[in-house]
Amino acid sequence: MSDFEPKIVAFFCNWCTYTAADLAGTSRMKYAPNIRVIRVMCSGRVDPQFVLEAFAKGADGVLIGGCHPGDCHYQRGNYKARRRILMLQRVLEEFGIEKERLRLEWISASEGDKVRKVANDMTEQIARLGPLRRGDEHG
Amino acid sequence: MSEEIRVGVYVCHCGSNIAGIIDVKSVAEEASKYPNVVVSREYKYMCSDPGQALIQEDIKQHNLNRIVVASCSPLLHEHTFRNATEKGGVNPFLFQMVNLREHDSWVHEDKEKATKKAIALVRAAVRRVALHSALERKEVPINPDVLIVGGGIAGIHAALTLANAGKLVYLVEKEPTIGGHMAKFDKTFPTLDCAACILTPKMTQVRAHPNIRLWSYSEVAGVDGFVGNFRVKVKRKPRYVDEEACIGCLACIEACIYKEGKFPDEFNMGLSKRKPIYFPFPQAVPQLAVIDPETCIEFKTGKCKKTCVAACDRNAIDFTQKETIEEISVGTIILATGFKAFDASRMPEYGYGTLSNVYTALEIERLVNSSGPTAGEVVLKNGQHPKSVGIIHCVGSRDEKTNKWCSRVCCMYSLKLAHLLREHTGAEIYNFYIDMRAPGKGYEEFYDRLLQEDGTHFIRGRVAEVTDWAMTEEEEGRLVIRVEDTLAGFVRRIPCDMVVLSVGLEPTPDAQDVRRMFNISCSTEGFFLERHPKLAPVNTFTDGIFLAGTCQGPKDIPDTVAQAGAAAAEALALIDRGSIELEPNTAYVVEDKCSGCHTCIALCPYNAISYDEEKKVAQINEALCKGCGTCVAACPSSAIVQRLFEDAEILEEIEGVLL
Amino acid sequence: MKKYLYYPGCSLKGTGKAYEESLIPVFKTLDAELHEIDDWNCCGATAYMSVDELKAFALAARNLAIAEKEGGSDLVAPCAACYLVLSKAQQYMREYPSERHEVSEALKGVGLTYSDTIKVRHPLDVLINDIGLKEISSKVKKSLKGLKIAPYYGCQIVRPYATFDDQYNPTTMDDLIKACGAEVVYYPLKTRCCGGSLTGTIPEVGVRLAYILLREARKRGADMLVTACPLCQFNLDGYQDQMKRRYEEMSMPILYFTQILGLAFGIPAKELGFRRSIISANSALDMRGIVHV
Amino acid sequence: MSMAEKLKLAMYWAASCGGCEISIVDLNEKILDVIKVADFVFWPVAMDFKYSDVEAMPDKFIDVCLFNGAIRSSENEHIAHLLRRKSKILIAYGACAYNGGIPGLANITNRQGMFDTVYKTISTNQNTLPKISARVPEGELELPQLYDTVKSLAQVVDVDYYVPGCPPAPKIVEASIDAIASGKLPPKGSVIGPSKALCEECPREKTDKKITAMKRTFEGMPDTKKCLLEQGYLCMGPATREGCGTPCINANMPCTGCSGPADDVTDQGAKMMSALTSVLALEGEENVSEENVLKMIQEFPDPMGVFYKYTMPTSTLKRRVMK
Repeated sequence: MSDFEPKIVAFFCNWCTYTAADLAGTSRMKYAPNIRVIRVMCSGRVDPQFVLEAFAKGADGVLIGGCHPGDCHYQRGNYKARRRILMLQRVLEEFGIEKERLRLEWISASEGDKVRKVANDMTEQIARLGPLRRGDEHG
Repeated sequence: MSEEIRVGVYVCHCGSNIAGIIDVKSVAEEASKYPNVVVSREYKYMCSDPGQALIQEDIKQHNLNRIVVASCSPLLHEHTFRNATEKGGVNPFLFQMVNLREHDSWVHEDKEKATKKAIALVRAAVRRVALHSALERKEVPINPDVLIVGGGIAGIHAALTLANAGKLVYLVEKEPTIGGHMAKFDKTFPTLDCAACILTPKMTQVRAHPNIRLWSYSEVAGVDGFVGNFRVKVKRKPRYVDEEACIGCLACIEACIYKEGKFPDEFNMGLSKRKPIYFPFPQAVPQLAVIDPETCIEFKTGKCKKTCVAACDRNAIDFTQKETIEEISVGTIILATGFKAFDASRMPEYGYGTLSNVYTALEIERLVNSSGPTAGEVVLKNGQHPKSVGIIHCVGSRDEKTNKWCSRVCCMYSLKLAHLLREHTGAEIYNFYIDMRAPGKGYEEFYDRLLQEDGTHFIRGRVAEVTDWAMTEEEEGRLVIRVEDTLAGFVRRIPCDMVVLSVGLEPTPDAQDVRRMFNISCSTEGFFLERHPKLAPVNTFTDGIFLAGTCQGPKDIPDTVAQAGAAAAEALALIDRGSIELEPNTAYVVEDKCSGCHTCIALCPYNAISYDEEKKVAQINEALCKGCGTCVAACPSSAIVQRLFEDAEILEEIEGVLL
Repeated sequence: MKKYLYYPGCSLKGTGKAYEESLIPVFKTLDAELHEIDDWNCCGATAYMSVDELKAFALAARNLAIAEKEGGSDLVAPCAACYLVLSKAQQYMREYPSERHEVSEALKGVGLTYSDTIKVRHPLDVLINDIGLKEISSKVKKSLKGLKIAPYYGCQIVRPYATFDDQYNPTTMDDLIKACGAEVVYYPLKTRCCGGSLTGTIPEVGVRLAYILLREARKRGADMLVTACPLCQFNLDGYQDQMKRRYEEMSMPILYFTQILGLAFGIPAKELGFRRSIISANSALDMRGIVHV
Repeated sequence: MSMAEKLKLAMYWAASCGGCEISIVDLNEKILDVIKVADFVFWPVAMDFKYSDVEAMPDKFIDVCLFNGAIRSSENEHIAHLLRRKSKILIAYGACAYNGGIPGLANITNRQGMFDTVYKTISTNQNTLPKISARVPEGELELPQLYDTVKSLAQVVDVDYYVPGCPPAPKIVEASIDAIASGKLPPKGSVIGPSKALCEECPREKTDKKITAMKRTFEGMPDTKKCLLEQGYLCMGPATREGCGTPCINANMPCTGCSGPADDVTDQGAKMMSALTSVLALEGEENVSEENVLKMIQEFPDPMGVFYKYTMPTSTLKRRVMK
């Protein structure tokens, strides 16, 4: 593996996944330092523009973490997130960006270990895909 | 924004928790180079008084108008630092927190990379905070009434504490009587005082208390609203006996056409029989008879003589009773829904349900109890007294295949039962344990005492099986416990007449439904999740909902009562404050951008969005808005803004972290 | 008609011939066809497994690959040892990429590939879960009423994989016996060791273990033991003379569950390999007045 | 007024279809008012000019240049720079100049990709490929180079104003002309015309959006009173700038988004995607399985062509990443 360090922007919902990430911390679980978490109140707050902006501004991957279906603190926000992300993945592929670079994970407040697993797994996966080439061909 | 932005950045060492991994000095140095940053410091403990004072002095000296603190999780200390910022004379929302501990130093080992990440996170916060605008704190009043779910010792104790403090308490219990598991116990460890003697007085207090509305045989059917203003639906199951009229004289039960009890008695773990109309147990609260429609002839055939009706001179019996739904409003909720004992038949190797004379600990509690099915006489199925009894610890605990956790009470109650069984029968008692765990006041001493009692033996080893397969004369017709004695270092076969399975504690089967209904979380094993294992053990992630007793995890009676008290105190603290502050992270519509496309309206789970026919734009009722931001993300013309989470702020954060 | 791929393994062609002889007609009666896969080889059990696991898995995988090539998804492996090894090979290939890699390399060598589409099934599993007790009972022509049978499962079909039955108290065979009208003797030793290969290597241990099983069965009034494993059958049946020399005479017939089913379906005993037993079941059957010629 | 005081107008088409030219003719009698106040000093489509005429003009000679069409070739870019230099006010006129427009969809591939499709995958052509230089009797002939990436005008030169639409609607053109004539121009960089989304001026009745299934325009006949999106026809209106006067809607066809995003929206496609998927199968969403959601999204026809029909070059990601 080259010394490529993937940059992954993560949007974690305040109630489940952000809390789970805190739990991973208090439990001193170790995972790849490539994930940078941005806290939102609900995965339903994640605007597709954020994801595209992240890719355009240098992210190699984007991770969205929300409560499991049925567990959303705001009842149904995560269902919107699910539909948006699935559509976005299709569009990304047409933009020539592998859909693996955008990932949606349901991680409940008690699943600190899942945060660790997902962070490591995604970092490894993105590392395999290599750096995201921006769409700025010239000439 | 015309004013000049002046940011102060504070990087916390948190002792070595952060500084041990992250080079805080260089983080602070880097931050000092960013636009708008006027001061950038690192300090040992930002949450300490001097730490907070530091912020306030800087605000005065450098007239800062934005604050960034890079320390631990905002879920832990955001409040602290917002207050510090406000004390310094800056609006508390012109503040941004960076989570360097939980999300960086505690989870990464590579110092260089961890530091780089820290710098990126701080950069993001600095960029973001520049766009923050001053916000009003949002307060909502707290309804002083309290709902307590579950009438075991936890619910009872919490209810009495609150009621004595003059609060109105609704105590909802699913069974016909309160008392829970504790009411079934004979004695309690380590003091061996009788459970009924200490519990029943509290039960009667509940019944008599003017501030307690006791709804037994009832279940919560629905919850909405939020801290301070919950609206709760309670389903009241019909007991077919008029609560007002019945005085608990038992005449109806006497008169039932079943002369003898015929159906397994729940309270005695099925070891005795009851009639279709019955009294859960003599000290039951409320003192009301209840009819079980599953077994009552009138319900099954409609052709019963109804001798019970005739016997009741207060006409309390009413076969026409229907389930009713009561609606109440409360400000706070305490969940005390208790535990379920592990189902021993899940471990067939121990023969529960297939071999006679294999009992669970709860059954033994009833057997040794003088008001139990045998009036306290411990007899085998063949009527004889056991000469030897084996007590198997950790059944359904500390086991990969069933439950991984230690149930915390089994060691001690096994000792208690060992003592009681020895006392009642004089039998040889064998304890089979993995480790003896006696961490509690007087517990180790109690263990010591049992070690001294002759006829009580301790064998360290996990039992492989209980079988009636005899290899020797001595074993014939008895139960054989096969175990590797890990102290003696060989496999032993120990014949016993009676085997007691010390079953562990599990979440109740409906824990997941309850969790969803109250919008709280469960830990992986299924017990309700507390907000913080050390600092907020009775709080949940949902404000205004608290936990008491074993629904949060296995615990003994002293701990349960202590926690119930704590939950009551937390509720009181909220109630007496009179109001609670909410995050001002609500959304609003920018009217001159809204085209009235109606996309957002159906998205709101709280119906906070409506369409203004006059102005032809959407409107958000901020009293109803909970600040999820779903509509903001959905608005196709970016006409909805969420305070504290504005698009521009998040976009800055994105650029910031991408260092 | 249900079709199943069939992997007999060495036992069912040798010491356990009676198993195959009864299995096939029983399945036919139940309108299920067993199609023996072509050119199968040793499952990899016994010596191989202990000497070189990887080679053992390669052997097992070859059989799986052949099954896959022949099409169909369910591979019936009646011998408990085969059932265990094939399942184990599958699990290892799933869990350890390195194993999977080496095994597929080996397979390539003989022009085969395995893409993990085969379900390894034990006849008990198929009978109970695919065909069902209702169907089976409906095929019973001669009830075995009065016959007292101790069901003996042995270790390999429930340990470590308890995929279709309980690990400590398996009951699939019990149900089949009941379906035949016979009486199931409560037999707590149903999964205890039969002596395995120890009967050959350390007889004083192996034979003792086997003896304990039979003694307990007799004590509980069993007329016979019924098993699902050729090795168990062989040990318990074949070493009774040694038991006699070392301990006492048992003369306890040891049959395959398929033989019992066949009998109940009205298939003549001689077509079910009864004659192959060392301890004949005739007297036991006569005693209970069951026609078996 | 005298000739000398008349405004000097220029109009140029780069990568475009000519529709923008037509939009001027579309002014009907209003064109006369234009002629009162302005002379066209450069308008290749309408009158005979040579680039050399433009090069001959002194800098800032042109008062207002209406530049339509995207930048997809060296010629387009060269003229863009030239006209920028010669014009006081440069206006990106129409969807292509503003956001890349339909030609912008070429960013889903690159030059080679396009050549392969156009010249290689057809039977009538034996691999003749366009050359940028050719030998002719007069000597070496240089031809413009086609670019890999289509750009909007503002991505190559500094632009003063934008006029949206494919083509711009007469009332917007009028508004622009009036503004120019009267010198009452909005702040530099603004889009001329109103700033909300199309639903603002859409006459159809709207209720809460809960779309059960998407329809293609050829499926069934839409109710002419009700919101097309609510009927399942993909209408880009909610994410598209108003001002066109809803000609498509009036023809019972859904909006395809030619006017680009409303103010404050950076990515029209992303926003429409978000809005649409939010309300799509909203009813009983909690009971829909993961697989069914996936299926529903997979079946959605041509997301790129729908969401980014006119704005791919100015979208956040601008073009496809070629492997």
